[in-house]
Amino acid sequence: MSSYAETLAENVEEQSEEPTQRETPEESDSVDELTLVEAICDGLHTEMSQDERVMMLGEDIGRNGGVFRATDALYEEFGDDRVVDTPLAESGIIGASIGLALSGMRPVGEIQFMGFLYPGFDQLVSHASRLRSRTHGQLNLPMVVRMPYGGGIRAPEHHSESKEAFFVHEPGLKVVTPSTPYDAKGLLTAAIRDPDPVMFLEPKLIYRAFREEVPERSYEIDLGEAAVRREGTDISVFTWGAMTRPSLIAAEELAEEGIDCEVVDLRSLSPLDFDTIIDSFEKTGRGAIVHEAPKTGGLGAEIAATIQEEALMYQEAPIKRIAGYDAHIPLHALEDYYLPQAVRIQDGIREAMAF
Amino acid sequence: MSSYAETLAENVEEQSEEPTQRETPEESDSVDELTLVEAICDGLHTEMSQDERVMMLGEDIGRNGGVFRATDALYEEFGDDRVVDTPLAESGIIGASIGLALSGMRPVGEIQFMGFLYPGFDQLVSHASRLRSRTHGQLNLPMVVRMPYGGGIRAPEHHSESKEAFFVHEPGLKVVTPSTPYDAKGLLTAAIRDPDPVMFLEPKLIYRAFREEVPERSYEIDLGEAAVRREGTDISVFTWGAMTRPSLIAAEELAEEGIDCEVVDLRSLSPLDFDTIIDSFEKTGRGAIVHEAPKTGGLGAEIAATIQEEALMYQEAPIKRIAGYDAHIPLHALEDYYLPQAVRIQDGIREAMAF
Amino acid sequence: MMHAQSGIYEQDEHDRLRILDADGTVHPDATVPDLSEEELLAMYEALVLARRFDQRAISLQRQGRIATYAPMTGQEGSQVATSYALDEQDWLFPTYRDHAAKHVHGMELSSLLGPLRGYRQGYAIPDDVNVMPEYIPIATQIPQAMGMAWGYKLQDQTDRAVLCHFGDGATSEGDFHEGLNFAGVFDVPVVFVCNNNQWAISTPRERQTASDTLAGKADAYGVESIRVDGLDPLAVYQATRAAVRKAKEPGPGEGRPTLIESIQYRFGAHTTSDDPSVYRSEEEPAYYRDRDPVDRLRNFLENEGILTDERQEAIESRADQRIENAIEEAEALEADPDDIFEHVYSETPDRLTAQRDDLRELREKYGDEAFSEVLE
Amino acid sequence: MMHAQSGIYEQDEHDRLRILDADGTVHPDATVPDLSEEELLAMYEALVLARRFDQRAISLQRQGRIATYAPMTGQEGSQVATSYALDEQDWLFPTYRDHAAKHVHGMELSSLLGPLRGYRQGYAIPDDVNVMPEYIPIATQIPQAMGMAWGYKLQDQTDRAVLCHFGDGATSEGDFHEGLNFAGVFDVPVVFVCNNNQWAISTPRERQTASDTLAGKADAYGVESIRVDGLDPLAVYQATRAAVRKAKEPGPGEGRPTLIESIQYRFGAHTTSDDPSVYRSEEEPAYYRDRDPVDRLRNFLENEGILTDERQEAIESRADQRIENAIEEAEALEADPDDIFEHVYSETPDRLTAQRDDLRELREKYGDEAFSEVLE
Ligand SMILES: Cc1ncc(C[n+]2csc(CCOP(=O)(O)OP(=O)(O)O)c2C)c(N)n1
Ligand SMILES: Cc1ncc(C[n+]2csc(CCOP(=O)(O)OP(=O)(O)O)c2C)c(N)n1
Ligand SMILES: [Mg+2]
Ligand SMILES: [Mg+2]
Repeated sequence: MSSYAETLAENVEEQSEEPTQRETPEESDSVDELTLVEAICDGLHTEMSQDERVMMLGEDIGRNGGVFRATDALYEEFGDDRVVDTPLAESGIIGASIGLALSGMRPVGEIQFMGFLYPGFDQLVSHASRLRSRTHGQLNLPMVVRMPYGGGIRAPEHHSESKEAFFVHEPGLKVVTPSTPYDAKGLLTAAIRDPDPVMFLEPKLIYRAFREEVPERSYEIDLGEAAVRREGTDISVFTWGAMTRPSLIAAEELAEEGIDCEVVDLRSLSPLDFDTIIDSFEKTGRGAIVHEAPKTGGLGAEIAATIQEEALMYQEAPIKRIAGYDAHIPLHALEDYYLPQAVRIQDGIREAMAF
Repeated sequence: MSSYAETLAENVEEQSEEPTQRETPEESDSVDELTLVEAICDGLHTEMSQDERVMMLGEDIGRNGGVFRATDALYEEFGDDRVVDTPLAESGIIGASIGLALSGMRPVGEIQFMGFLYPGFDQLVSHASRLRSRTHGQLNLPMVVRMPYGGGIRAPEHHSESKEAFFVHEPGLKVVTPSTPYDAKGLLTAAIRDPDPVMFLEPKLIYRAFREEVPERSYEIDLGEAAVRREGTDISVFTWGAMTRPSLIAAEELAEEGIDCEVVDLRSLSPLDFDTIIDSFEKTGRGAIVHEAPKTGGLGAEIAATIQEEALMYQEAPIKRIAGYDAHIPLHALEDYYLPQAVRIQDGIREAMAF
Repeated sequence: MMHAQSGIYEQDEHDRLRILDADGTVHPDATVPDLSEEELLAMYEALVLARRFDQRAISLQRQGRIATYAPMTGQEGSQVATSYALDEQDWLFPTYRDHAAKHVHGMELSSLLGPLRGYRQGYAIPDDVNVMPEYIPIATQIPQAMGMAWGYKLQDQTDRAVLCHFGDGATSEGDFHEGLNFAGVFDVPVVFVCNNNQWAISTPRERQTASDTLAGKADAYGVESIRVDGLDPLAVYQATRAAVRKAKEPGPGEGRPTLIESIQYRFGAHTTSDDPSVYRSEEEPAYYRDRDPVDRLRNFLENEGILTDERQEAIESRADQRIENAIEEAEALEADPDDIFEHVYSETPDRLTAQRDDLRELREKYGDEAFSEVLE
Repeated sequence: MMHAQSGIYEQDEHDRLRILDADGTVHPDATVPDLSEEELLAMYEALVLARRFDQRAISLQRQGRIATYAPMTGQEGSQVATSYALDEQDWLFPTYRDHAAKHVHGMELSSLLGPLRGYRQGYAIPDDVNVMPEYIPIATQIPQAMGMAWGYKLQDQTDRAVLCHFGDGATSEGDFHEGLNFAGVFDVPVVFVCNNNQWAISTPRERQTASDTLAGKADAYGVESIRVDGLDPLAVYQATRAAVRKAKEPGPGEGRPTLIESIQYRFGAHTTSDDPSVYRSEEEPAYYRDRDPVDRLRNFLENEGILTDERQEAIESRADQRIENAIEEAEALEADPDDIFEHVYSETPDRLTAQRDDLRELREKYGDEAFSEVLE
């Protein structure tokens, strides 16, 4: 019996829903200043150290440490049974993850870029999302599918996708995206421990944009909860991922004009935290949604539709969607015109205020 | 040179955008009483007779005539070069369709059920939707992907999908769905002649639900145009496909209560006919949307979001979404509870009226 | 291009493992697998049950008591034999046609009927049974079965193998390719069983792929393979048993995964909604009917003196009784519309709970009758 | 599991077609393909151009003048040779690495640089050129190339073949499987060229699949295949030319489609963002560097007395001049933000036009500078 298998045997309760007992090291409050991608790597490391069932699979995540170094040094520490370079096949990666989860492992699959997920889309929407429901709750699939998403890094075609709406429309999948290093580790930890399949979308534009204090110990941020990043009284700005920063910048600049924005980072895109959304909107009576994906059929539509459904009486102006245009994100020479820039965000908010 | 190739050689202008000159038979007004699926078959027949470039490929569409007989007798008439049974592979079918279109053919691919499209999703969203844009307008893809969709026929799992929102969120794809036999033939004809890739969604619940007069000659219904199926002054009901009939039934019953519904059949889901939507809403000031797909992230969200964006000043009540629930459509014992029934539609409309 | 008459070229018997000849006598070069009389009889009883279940299910469908059903007549021999070759702890990944395989590996007959009556309860897996719900999207089970086998290997649960069924048509899907390729690379304890029944609905085997055999496709993945006469339950048992053993304890130079091409024939329609007379000739099945797996095993057991008329009768009446009980159970199933909202997530999100409450309210207001209107 | 040292087992040269030995002398058993002096020189010039273009592109990327670039050093010999083997009317489906293949089949050098500078104009195909834009999602071009070839066959344009490039990694994707299977079933005039450069980013060939060779995978589809020394331009030319001829005019018993495994080595990084020292040894490339395709062809031409020092100089300076011109052209490219909204559909929908107008208004109001802020 390999030593990996031995430790596993101690830890694994077949199909147990309970997270295994974690080694609780001296509760330490030591922190590191990490970038978002480092925090993801740290989160993977912490969770793999504490739960032997956690393993990773994907393209170039092993020796290479991932094309963005999100799995840096994990191969060296955990070996190639737990940090597995797979053949180049996304349906294989997601299908294998389902099977691994069924066997009692906790697979974390990496898709190299969101634009390369589609060969595995069928495994996600026909099975990952449904095995719990199909079996009347008898099977669960504790698996995570991580992938960088979004534009702005001057990448080739297919490397700037932002199609979170596809996953949100599929019942049974959870979808989260962090906007800060702290959240990245906490949400990832929660995603790995969650009994349901979680799509973990990584805003690669801000992988290394800034550092933040991240505790060394493990901690969870509950899935399904939005974060109010800036309180304000005039208008609610709903956003997520890499668009949180330009939204906050826009808010600060607008503050100087006397417009007081509340900025809500949704974090969890499915399920959506409608309570926080509605509470904020009822306070401000105005709203704007900022996302990278094409406007039509994007998640902004769901948020606007829900607000008018539940809080029409509070609505003082049309909710403005500041989003990618209904065209494919262009090659990089024009991408700054496509993505919601602070200037567009400000303009959109002013418009919603002026109504 | 085969006789097929000969006629082709006469007809085919490589990459020509113009539809080939059609044989215009004596303009006859003879009509048949056809079901929706018969009208589709008739539309395929008419178009294949008139344009030698049109061919079909899919699973079991040849000798078998399609599992719903949508391609009945076409194999016998046009032979197995033009009505092609493919291996069981949806990415192959859609990928081949792209290549066939590039070579100058006009392929009509059939996916046996929408739930089996996903293996081919990548070819659709990574290429079919983009080749025109990628090549700066230099290539076009006159191809159609047909598929039955929707619930209510007591089918096994995966046979009742309604995920039109996935396609609508992808720029570059056109998406249409008929609700009557007459429209089925006209929209299909237009789709086949269209220079862009068109997803042709067939509401299988009403494949044989009723008959309607359908001209023998060929005719087009312009893509991108909604149809007002019932004029009314109190509330606008937006729907499409198989939900059009229960919406109309609900409208008639509500008329007896003094609620005068306008029922708009969108027909074209991408691009959406926002002019008709907004005009209708500005007239009534109230709205309801009826669709089978799960509510969250469904197309209803886009419609409601757009209305509040463009016509908030007219809005007298929350726009009600009467939709599938945010769960997978259940196996058939419960599907009538899942799909929007006339009773739910009526109740939803009453609610929107009572606000 | 006219299709070659399907199945003709599959009729060369020399390229496949078989033990029983068409009439049930033991083939001169073959050795009967080491099974006790009881085991052989139990296998036969499972075959009889399967055949009768199939006939009954078809007639239930005709009566509108179950929905579309995928018959297995002609293929039960292989199904029963593959499941017999499994150990209890092994997992089975079935398709919509593998009713007998599921039952032999532990699923109740009534569970098989549940989904056909529209209730997902039949897909719930009893705790001590290792059978996945049937897979409907073709070939999608293949990477999953591979993944589960991989997981057991990683956990050093080397006494476990995973057996994965699929059809000849499934070999054309990308998931077949990706699943088998991973299996070869990671050397996982999985047994792939391709039930080559010569047809994928109306598409004959020759039209599915230009390769000589389906088994041969395994070479592309460094996976070992074998062709077996799928109408010979003993041959299928032997091949599967060997593959399961090898998955768990590969000998030197052996790989764990195996692809078994079990050469069969779909005697009947693809499903109860299908009419094969539209696309294939009536004569075609004759060759295969002459090799009916049930008859073949019965003849063998009679020749061996194991099966008496008395036993045969008992077997048949037990089968019928069990089928009747199963139907009764399945017809007693009920489902609460609340069930739609359950088990979508580990914890039901608020919006979904609200939707459940909405439906409850509507039912109270209008009564359940209002929901049973025909939609169209 | 430690990876076997990659590429080692690919170093047995007896299993592949080659014409030139490592030092450029003609292999004793081989015959030089029937190419005129001019053709040989032109091919060599294309090779020199490719090598220099590659070096220049890498340095442009370092200077921030183009974005991420996928180098081809070591692979140009095969690229140039495959395109030389095409007739003008044949179509080429390239990947992101097939710069030289695209150029030889008609794309301007400046077009190659356009997308790297962020302008899709470089993907627009001149009317008389039959080169698709590069494919980035791995293996997705395979069913499409097959479909185009099928379309030409249906139209009896039997003087046309389609050549489709992809890498060793691509053979693991479902689209490889589905595309090759269709090609076998419909017997279409397509030539699949698998550029086996031993690595898919950091994943070595051995980890990609457990099959012995990549060429051998063709058997699973009834497709013929050949392995060729991909660092030997003459061998690649010969194999490809034969495959193109067969695609158009198959002899008795021959199929139209062919899979060519062109055995190469990726001398450099996967792309300019990649650092191969993290995952592979420095020594590994030595074996292949000793077989550099440019040197090999030069030695051959010198031995044959075709290439003089003078010619060599002329070739080099012409190459450099053309590259400089191309860079100048590419750097002069501009794009109007309106372009984002063009060519999404044959007719731009109203909503998209409105979005274009919105952007125009914003630019007027705030100036283009406001859009060049760094987003993060
Ligand atoms: C991905 C997918 N595409 C299409 C279908 C529709 N379909 C159901 S069964 C079938 C034929 C399957 O043939 P085969 O794999 O040989 O299995 P068999 O039915 O013969 O047992 C098809 C095309 C499906 N279920 N899934
Ligand atoms: C579907 C898909 N998955 C992942 C990627 C990311 N990716 C880009 S190149 C590459 C490796 C390709 O290897 P190979 O096919 O051998 O071609 P090479 O780059 O060696 O020429 C990967 C994984 C992609 N482009 N497409
Ligand atoms: Mg079959
Ligand atoms: Mg490679």
